[in-house]
Amino acid sequence: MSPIISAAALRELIDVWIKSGKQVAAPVSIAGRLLYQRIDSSGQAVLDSALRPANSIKDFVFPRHERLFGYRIEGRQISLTDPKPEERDQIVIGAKPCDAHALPILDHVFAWGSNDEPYERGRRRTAIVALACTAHDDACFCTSVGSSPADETGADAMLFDLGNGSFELKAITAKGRTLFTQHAQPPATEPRPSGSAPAPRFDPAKIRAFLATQFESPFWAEGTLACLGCGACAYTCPTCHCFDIVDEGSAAEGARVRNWDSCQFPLFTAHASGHNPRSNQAQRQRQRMYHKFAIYPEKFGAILCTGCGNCARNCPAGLGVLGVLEAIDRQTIKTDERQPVQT
Amino acid sequence: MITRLRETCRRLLDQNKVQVVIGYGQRRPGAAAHPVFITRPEDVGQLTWGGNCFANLTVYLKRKEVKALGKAALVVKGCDERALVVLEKEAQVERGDLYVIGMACDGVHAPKCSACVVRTPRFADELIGEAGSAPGAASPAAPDLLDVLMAKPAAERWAFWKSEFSRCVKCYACRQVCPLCYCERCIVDKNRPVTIDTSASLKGNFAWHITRAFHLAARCVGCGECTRACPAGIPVGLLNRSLADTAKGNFGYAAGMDPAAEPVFGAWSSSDKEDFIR
Amino acid sequence: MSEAFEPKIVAYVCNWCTYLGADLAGTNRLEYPPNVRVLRLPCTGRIDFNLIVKAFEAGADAVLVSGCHPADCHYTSGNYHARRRWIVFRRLLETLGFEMERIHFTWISAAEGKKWQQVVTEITEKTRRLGPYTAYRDLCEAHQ
Amino acid sequence: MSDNLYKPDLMEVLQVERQTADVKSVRVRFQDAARARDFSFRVGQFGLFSAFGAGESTFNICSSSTWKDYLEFCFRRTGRVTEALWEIESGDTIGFRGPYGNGYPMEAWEGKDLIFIGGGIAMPPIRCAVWYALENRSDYGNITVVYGARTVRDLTFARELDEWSRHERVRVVQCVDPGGETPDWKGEVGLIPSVVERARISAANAVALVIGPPIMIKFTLPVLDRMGLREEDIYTSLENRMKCGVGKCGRCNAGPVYVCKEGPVFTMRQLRSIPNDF
Repeated sequence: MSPIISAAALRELIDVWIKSGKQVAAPVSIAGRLLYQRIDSSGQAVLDSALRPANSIKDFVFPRHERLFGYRIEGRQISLTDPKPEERDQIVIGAKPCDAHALPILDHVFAWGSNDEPYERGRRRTAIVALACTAHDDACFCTSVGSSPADETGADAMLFDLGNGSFELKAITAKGRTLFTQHAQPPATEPRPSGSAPAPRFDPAKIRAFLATQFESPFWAEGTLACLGCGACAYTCPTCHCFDIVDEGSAAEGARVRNWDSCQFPLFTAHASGHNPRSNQAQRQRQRMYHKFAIYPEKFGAILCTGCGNCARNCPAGLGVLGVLEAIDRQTIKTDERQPVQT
Repeated sequence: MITRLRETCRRLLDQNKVQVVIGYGQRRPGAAAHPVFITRPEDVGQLTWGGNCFANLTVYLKRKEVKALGKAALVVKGCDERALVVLEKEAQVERGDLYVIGMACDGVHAPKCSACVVRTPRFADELIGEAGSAPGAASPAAPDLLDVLMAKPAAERWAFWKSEFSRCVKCYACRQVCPLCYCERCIVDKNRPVTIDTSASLKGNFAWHITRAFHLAARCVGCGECTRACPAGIPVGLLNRSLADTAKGNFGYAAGMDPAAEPVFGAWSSSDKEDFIR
Repeated sequence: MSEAFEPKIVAYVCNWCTYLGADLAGTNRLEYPPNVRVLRLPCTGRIDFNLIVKAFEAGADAVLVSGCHPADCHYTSGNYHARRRWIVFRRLLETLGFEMERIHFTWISAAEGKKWQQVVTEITEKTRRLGPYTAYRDLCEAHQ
Repeated sequence: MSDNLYKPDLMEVLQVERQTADVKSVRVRFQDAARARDFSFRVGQFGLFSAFGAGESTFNICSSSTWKDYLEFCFRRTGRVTEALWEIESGDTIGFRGPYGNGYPMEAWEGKDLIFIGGGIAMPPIRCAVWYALENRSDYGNITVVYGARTVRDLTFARELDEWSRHERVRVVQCVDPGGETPDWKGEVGLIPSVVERARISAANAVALVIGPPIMIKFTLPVLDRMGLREEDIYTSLENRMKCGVGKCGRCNAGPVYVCKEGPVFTMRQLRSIPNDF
């Protein structure tokens, strides 16, 4: 049996972490909207197992804007400097299981062939304390992608809201155990409230079958018309990780930086020649669905989606990945539309 | 109203007056309405209308994927229709290529509704319904955020925006959802030269939001979609509103209200104020 | 910071009036502070607001925008158009909480070398009193 | 070496050669002698070349891997980075990351005739393989190079083309589009597919490397088919937009294939099995 920790003790502990110089992030309520943010006091943290932030925790390990190195130009000579690495320990408290789960999924690509050092450092210095969900909303679909409201994947420790002002605390990794060494309290006697799992929203097998055969389907044009081509889905998605690399600064000095990018933007794949392999939104939406549900699973054995539903929640056109998946689920695959299975 | 809407759209599609109807649909009870694109008369049952139809569908007039479908019938609220007036004025829309279905509106539970000035579309090809006598505002009158902000000292306003823009991730939802942000290639996507840092740094974010607001200055019709779309909850539309106030106060101009009015930046007057110029 | 602060002032001026006014100040040997960096554009109508933003991004402590007096524009109405835009742009800066005392607009004709001298001197002195524009600089140096 | 994947090596520019009105080739060497000594690559691989302050771009390493003291790359002036690279002179410093990608299977091609077909700016990625084959001459059979450009002035590496043709068992067929010839032009006039057909190249024991605009490749493939070349013996190199070069940034994939890591070199047979997404 895991120990319990009262909400008050947990907040004290958060403040201890902050005082000891650790960076701490948590869901914070901003103008009525819940967002993961860095906090400087435990009072800012909203540890509510029924609420889902509108962004994701990836910003803390794979920031939206990051310096790769600095450059300085003096005449014909150039010197490069590594950025001062952020080595402080970081704790994300109150992460949703669908956010925590995203990190081990992302590890695959950032370690594929070569190690992405900034990402790896972000992972190394960060501990994730996840809070199991007790409620879901209309956009949640973790159960449709093989996860659940109490999924422990990616979490260093899990909190289960006992509904009486205390949490059951389950340390999962060594990193998680270290965080809570001082708080090994009496084991929980009450049963954990079971999370309310969202009902399946689509049939994953059908999605797989559709993607395997329907690359050229007219569905992509018809089903994605509402998409306005913004990056709200990608930037709030815990697993979307595409990025851009640009130089910023003056002619004398500056930095090469990496910024989040989105496959939904037309310029993402535009060649210098003017050719663009994905010149319309249907092709870009198709890429997104294939990347998440066909390409990534084929390459790394994991769906690039944790069912958090942020894509649907944040889509100004009411679409999101979920909307497209549901539309695919409603499709009937006509045999005459079948394409040869890709090898 | 919904029946009449569907009948109208069925007729338009049946008679091939239009090839697509851009309207609202609803997937589940209680959910916000979402855009639908009806191309077959038998699908008009998907169309809906009600207080959950927030989106300003005029934004789709700029999408090449939608343009490719052919002549469109567009469902608009009175507030959305103002964007249409601006688009026409700016030669982005050929009114004859469009069939406008105006919906008399009793409000869509959005903060903007409290200041609604056009509850009944004025230029529609077909008007459906009559606006009720109930006030447009569905939400209780809250203190106006812009008034509150402008009453603060400059340093506090600066701190406010710094905090707000620190959350901007540069997803450009504010741009994409705006019917009047129709540039073929946005200035932030141009890199020769780089005018605005593409980074979601404070520097890049300020430059972006200043540019976005000013490019919409005296053009924005206040549909509020930018604020609604922002996943970080930044009230970006406040900046546009502030500039609309200035356009009104200085030049008596309200974007999208009077099709005959000369756009603020398309004209000048020798009597424009210059108390700030020495 | 104890060292005397020398403000950096960027002046965007039009080619036909203010630039010549500044030139006249020079040929008349009118002394004015060297803190101002003059950037010449064809017309105030061409002075895009992004240029003003860029100046502050690059570390300007104040910006001066100056061109032909009303009715004097080489292109007939460039300055009138500019004036309208400034009215609205100033409101944007006010809404953002910008330090408005750091942005200046003037009309200076080709004959007003003296006015150029006065304006630049006064702006320099005023900016010196205000100190560096740290609010904008902090923004540009912040790494989230 | 730095463990920072994205930090380039600094390279000294040794020589810049203007190839055409908008194409230059550049020879560079590692500033770090140890890095220069340890560096090796396969022909057909690419690198990311930086002009600091402007950014980095992907170019094939167009020198042969048998040349040890320097690297060469070639670019057309089209965007922000290439505008900046256009200004560099010998003695300047640029950045290089690489080598990336799979390269050509030069070992597997041993004992075969080599047919190189390139259009326009596609010469650099062919040039490296031609030089490699010439420097390992006994390993390969007949070498045929068919290279075309719009006009005579658009032909890159013109001097080298003449030099190659003086080698034994090497045939160079140069062509320009109709209208692109000069009065003293001795090469062919016509589009690449028809020039290839007219050239009557023996394909009995050959592999072909075809690089150029998609339209050129599309019309050349049927010719190669008629010549008897199998799809698995026809190679090309894709030029998808890349940022990271190391399979992470997510933009260069064609279906499940990441061009930067699993390409850029593919056989036509491989290409046929991946979705048309490039």
